[in-house]
Amino acid sequence: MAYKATLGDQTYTISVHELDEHQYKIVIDAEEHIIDGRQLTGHMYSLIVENKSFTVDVAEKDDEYTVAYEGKSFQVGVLDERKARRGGAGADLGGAGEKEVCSMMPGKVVELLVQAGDAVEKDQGVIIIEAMKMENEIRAAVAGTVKAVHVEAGQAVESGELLIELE
Amino acid sequence: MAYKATLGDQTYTISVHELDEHQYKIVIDAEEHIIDGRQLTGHMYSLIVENKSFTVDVAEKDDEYTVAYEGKSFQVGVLDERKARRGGAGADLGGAGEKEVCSMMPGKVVELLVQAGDAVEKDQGVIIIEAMKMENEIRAAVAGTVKAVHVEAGQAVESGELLIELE
Amino acid sequence: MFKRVLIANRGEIAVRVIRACRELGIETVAVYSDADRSALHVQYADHAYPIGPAPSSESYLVIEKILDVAQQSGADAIHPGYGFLSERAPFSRACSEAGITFIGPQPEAIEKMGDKVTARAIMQEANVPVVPGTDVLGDENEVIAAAEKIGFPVMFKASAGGGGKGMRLVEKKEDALSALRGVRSEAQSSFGDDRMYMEKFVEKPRHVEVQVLGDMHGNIIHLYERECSLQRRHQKVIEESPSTAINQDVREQMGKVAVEAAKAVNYVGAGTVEFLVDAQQNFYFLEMNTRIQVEHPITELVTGVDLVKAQIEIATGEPLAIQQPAVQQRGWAIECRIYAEDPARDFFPSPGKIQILRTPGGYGVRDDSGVYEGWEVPIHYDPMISKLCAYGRTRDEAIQRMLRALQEYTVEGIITNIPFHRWALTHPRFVSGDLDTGFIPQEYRGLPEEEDHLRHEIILVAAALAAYHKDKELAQSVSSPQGSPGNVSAWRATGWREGVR
Amino acid sequence: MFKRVLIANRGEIAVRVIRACRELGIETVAVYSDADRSALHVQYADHAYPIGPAPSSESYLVIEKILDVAQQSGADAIHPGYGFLSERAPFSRACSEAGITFIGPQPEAIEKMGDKVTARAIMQEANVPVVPGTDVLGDENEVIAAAEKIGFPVMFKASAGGGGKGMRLVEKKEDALSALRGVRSEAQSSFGDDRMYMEKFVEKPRHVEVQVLGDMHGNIIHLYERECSLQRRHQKVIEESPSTAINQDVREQMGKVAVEAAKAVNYVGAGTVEFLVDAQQNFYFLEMNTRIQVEHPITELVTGVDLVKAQIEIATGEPLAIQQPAVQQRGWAIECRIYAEDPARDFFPSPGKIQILRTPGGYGVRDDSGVYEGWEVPIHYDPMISKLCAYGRTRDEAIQRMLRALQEYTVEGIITNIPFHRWALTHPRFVSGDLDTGFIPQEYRGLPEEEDHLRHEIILVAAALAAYHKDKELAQSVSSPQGSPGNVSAWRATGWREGVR
Repeated sequence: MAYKATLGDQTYTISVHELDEHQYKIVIDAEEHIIDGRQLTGHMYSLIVENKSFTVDVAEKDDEYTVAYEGKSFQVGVLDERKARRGGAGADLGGAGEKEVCSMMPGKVVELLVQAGDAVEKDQGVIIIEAMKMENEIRAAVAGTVKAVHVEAGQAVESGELLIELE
Repeated sequence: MAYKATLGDQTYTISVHELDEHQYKIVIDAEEHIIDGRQLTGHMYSLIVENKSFTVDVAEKDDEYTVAYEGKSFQVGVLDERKARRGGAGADLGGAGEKEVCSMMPGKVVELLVQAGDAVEKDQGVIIIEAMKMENEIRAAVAGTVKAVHVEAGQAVESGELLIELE
Repeated sequence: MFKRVLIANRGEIAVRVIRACRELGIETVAVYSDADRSALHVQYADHAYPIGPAPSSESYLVIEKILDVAQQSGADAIHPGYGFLSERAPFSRACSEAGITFIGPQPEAIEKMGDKVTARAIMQEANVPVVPGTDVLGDENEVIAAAEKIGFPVMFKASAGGGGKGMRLVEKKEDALSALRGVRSEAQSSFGDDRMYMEKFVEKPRHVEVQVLGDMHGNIIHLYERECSLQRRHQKVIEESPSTAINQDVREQMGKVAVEAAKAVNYVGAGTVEFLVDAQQNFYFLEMNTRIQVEHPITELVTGVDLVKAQIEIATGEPLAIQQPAVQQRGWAIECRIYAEDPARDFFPSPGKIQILRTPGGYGVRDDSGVYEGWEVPIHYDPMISKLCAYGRTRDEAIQRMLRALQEYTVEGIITNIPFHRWALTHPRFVSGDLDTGFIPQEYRGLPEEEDHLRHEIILVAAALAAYHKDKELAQSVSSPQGSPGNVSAWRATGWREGVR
Repeated sequence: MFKRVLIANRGEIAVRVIRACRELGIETVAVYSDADRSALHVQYADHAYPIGPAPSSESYLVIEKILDVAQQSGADAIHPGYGFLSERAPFSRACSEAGITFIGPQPEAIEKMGDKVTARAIMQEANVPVVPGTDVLGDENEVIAAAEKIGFPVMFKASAGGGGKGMRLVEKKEDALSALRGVRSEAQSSFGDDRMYMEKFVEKPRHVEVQVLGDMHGNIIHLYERECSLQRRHQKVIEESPSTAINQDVREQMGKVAVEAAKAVNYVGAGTVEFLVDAQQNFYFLEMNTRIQVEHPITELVTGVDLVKAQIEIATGEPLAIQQPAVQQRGWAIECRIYAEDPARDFFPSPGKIQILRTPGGYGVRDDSGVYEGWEVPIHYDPMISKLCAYGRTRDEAIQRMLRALQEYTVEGIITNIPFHRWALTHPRFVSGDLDTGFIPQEYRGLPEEEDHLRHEIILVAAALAAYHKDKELAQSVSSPQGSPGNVSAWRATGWREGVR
């Protein structure tokens, strides 16, 4: 199988060949690796690559893979080549995302620092969310004007919930 | 729902009534208990019964429940009343079981101490199985004559595998 | 000994106290808010009682509810842990009035030490060195005059303050008036008390505190110091014992002074006398915490004394089981507080479901956790999920062991500050012991980018293999819809991803 | 310091050594048999190499394979752990010849201590007390005559024996000839060497051993004793340090004698001098183990010295980092070996898949595990899955802490001896320290039956609730076949039950 994988701002061409039980040849942009890969339990996998031992956790959702290794998580978009040609998920989120101020965590709205119609600068604090006894100021990623405020003070919000739209 | 449950050599009549989310009334042989029961994760459950807190692990297979509590495992056969009237699983294994000598663990046959036709006494060693660097003698549960030997020295055996039949 | 102890707390400290009780043969009573029905401390306790909604102001902080449960459950003592009601004199008093032993100091000691100005005065009386400063100050003119007399920089402090709230550094005269207004309004809103005083600002200060234990028979001992200079927003992040800030002479002297401080309020129970230490190893009384401290485990590791058990034994009226000469520091211990927060994004909190939890083990590693795999860390309480301690014969061994333990520690589903700890413990200033309370703001500029070719390959290999198996599984399920899913490799992971951001 | 160390072992000791290496900044190389590809030590190591089929005679015991991997992987040293090749002089020699450091003593010391008769002679020469006994004996007449001279009861011992094999207690003359034949044939088949000797049988013997460390510069120190009297079939089950068998005078004397014993063979590395102690606190040299011992963690807890790190440092040629006067015992430590065996059924082995594993935490608890949740414990190796240690200021505290930790320790899928440990630690003779090596056969009559009404209720409630939810789930899936299973409570448990017997 051949895939296009995206990690950070790089895209890689990857092919996977099953050689034997638990044995794979994986070619990443022409670089070839022979892998002994085992699922140990749940999301935990052991990979032995050229006699180096790695333990990773892998989870998948909608062609986006989260790989956790040595205390850090990495997002990898993986599409098979046909999908990749059609332009599947993971391509990009479009510029629109930056104009949407979303909550970075579940919590409670403590204070709104702007209202509809206000002009905001890049990095200006627009709303304060409290979670885990800490007040956290969320800032605008771009300059603009507040188009809509979707929450009010005291309201509980989920992680990723849209709080404020800019235009 | 009403059940017949078997624990050890006792049988109990149990009924379960759902009062509210996570709240249950459970009547065991006319003794009533109000339970706050939560599944914490996988097989782990928290029960609060009359303000006493218990953490148990539960697993099920074919109406047999294994409940692990404070380092000990208990087998409970649970049948709903209709099944119980029809006489379902868990009734008993019949006397036949005692005449079958099975391996108590996966391992390797080291030595056969009897052969077909031999008379054996109750508790007489009939076969030696090695597992985990230990040789373990398996004994006959009843007196009888060896009807058949199903394994040979050097052979690997699974837990529960039939080794020797008596008659 | 008590028959049954109620723990008026949650999280790791509740588990810590339950463990101590269990080892003493005492039954335990947990209390839980609606957000904590499935919390670890509820599982560990023998008894468990609900006390109301998630906000602590409606549950863990409500004295009447706690006392009601104590009476219902037949508890004969209450351990308050830290935070919540642990330093509320009215609670200590209400316990006594209800005939229930409060495992902690007498209300008078809590009150005296709880008011910073009173505490300062008592300490001066007892010849405990304090930072040059003032009593409670009145109007603006008086404040300005006092500041000029002491000399800038100075600290404005709320009289009722604590935990980093109601404090402001004033570097020069022009900033004084706005700082004064700020402190007063913060003090009023946070503590309902706008009184303030002023202290000389100690430059490059180090935070060193001394653990004390006092019994009901007038014996007070100290168990040496802990250094807690690594702080962010006045919250401690990494602590160690012994401290690299002081030499053996100062250490012994500081221990004696801490005992004098505790004696000045006839202290009973476990307490901590906090000092500021300057570059010349001068030390000044800062405040006394009249409870068990978050970072008590490192003292236990270095001295071998179980402080929570000592608290309980003291509360039963027993004399101290250990005398001062028998208290010896051996080796070195470090604590890293594991917080559910994102060190790559300004330490934003990261509550949520812990999908994977693997804790480190082996020699010299101690994990005091308040969570378990599968639990959802609630948004309502502080973000500390665990305290990881490493012990070594030397400081270097303790650091290396902690790094090894951090490497073994796996938490997925929520983000933690584990990478921050690795950064801190390998920072040349930390390694050489060159710390002060400004270390993190001065040095931390986000996590270092590790551009590692091998790492990238492993990540890509893992993702590609998982994708390959997903495709294979799909293909098989299409070609044989009746096929048992058990025959297919389960590389395809589900569920955990839900919790990943 | 070494750059890369190969660990010629598996299980918890391999993990233990990997941790020590990591803390020293040394890369690690694991080796694994076909049965161990997914074992914990393979995950923990930096490098991993297969070495053949599951039986250790075809993998972990094959010197050439280990040396091949060492060379391939660029390892500059090999740590043998315990068991396997750890006490094989030819292996130590082969390492030197291959230019790879063997982390352990010189082959000569292994050889001298490996042959019981030679060791005995060397010890007598060095004025180390030995149990009255003989040299290697010849024919039957010589054996009988020797036994009568020493006086029954006597022990017949294989000259090449060890680990409980090739030993027989002979109570009276009539039993001597059949015992002799038994020992000789066992010795021949187990060690390929049927030579035997004889010792006076010490009644109610206690097994007390002293840890020693020697460097390449002639320094040898001891780290006090461990008591290992709790044995079953000559396998240790529970160990503690200090020992209740001896007073402080005897303790110091025993330490000095152990150092003399090690000096007699110019010992380099970590070793253990085992003694038998009788009721009058006379102690007799038994044997010297020329490797790290399974139960080394309790010495680490009591003395604060990392013995595996010390081994590695010694092997690099460094002088001992600690001198004798600095070695002090503080507190008390107990180790319980967690075996995959069924204490209710004559300790039958219980290999299989670990479906649930929850390990204890908190102060004074150390778990050295070789397994993880989801792993299948193989049938090919010994049944020890973990070593659980508890540390306390006093013996009583250590016992209570161990009981608390055992209560927290949950293993499902396989059966373990955890309930046995609870039985032993609460036995009045254990509590009072009245032990000898016959304790288990004398006292253990199976696990006590606990007829507990409340316990039965909880078991029934849990099973009934699970059944109720299963039925509810079934009913819902029948009425709405398209319904998402995610909406249904997942009370119904699967999978784990597979592994339950």
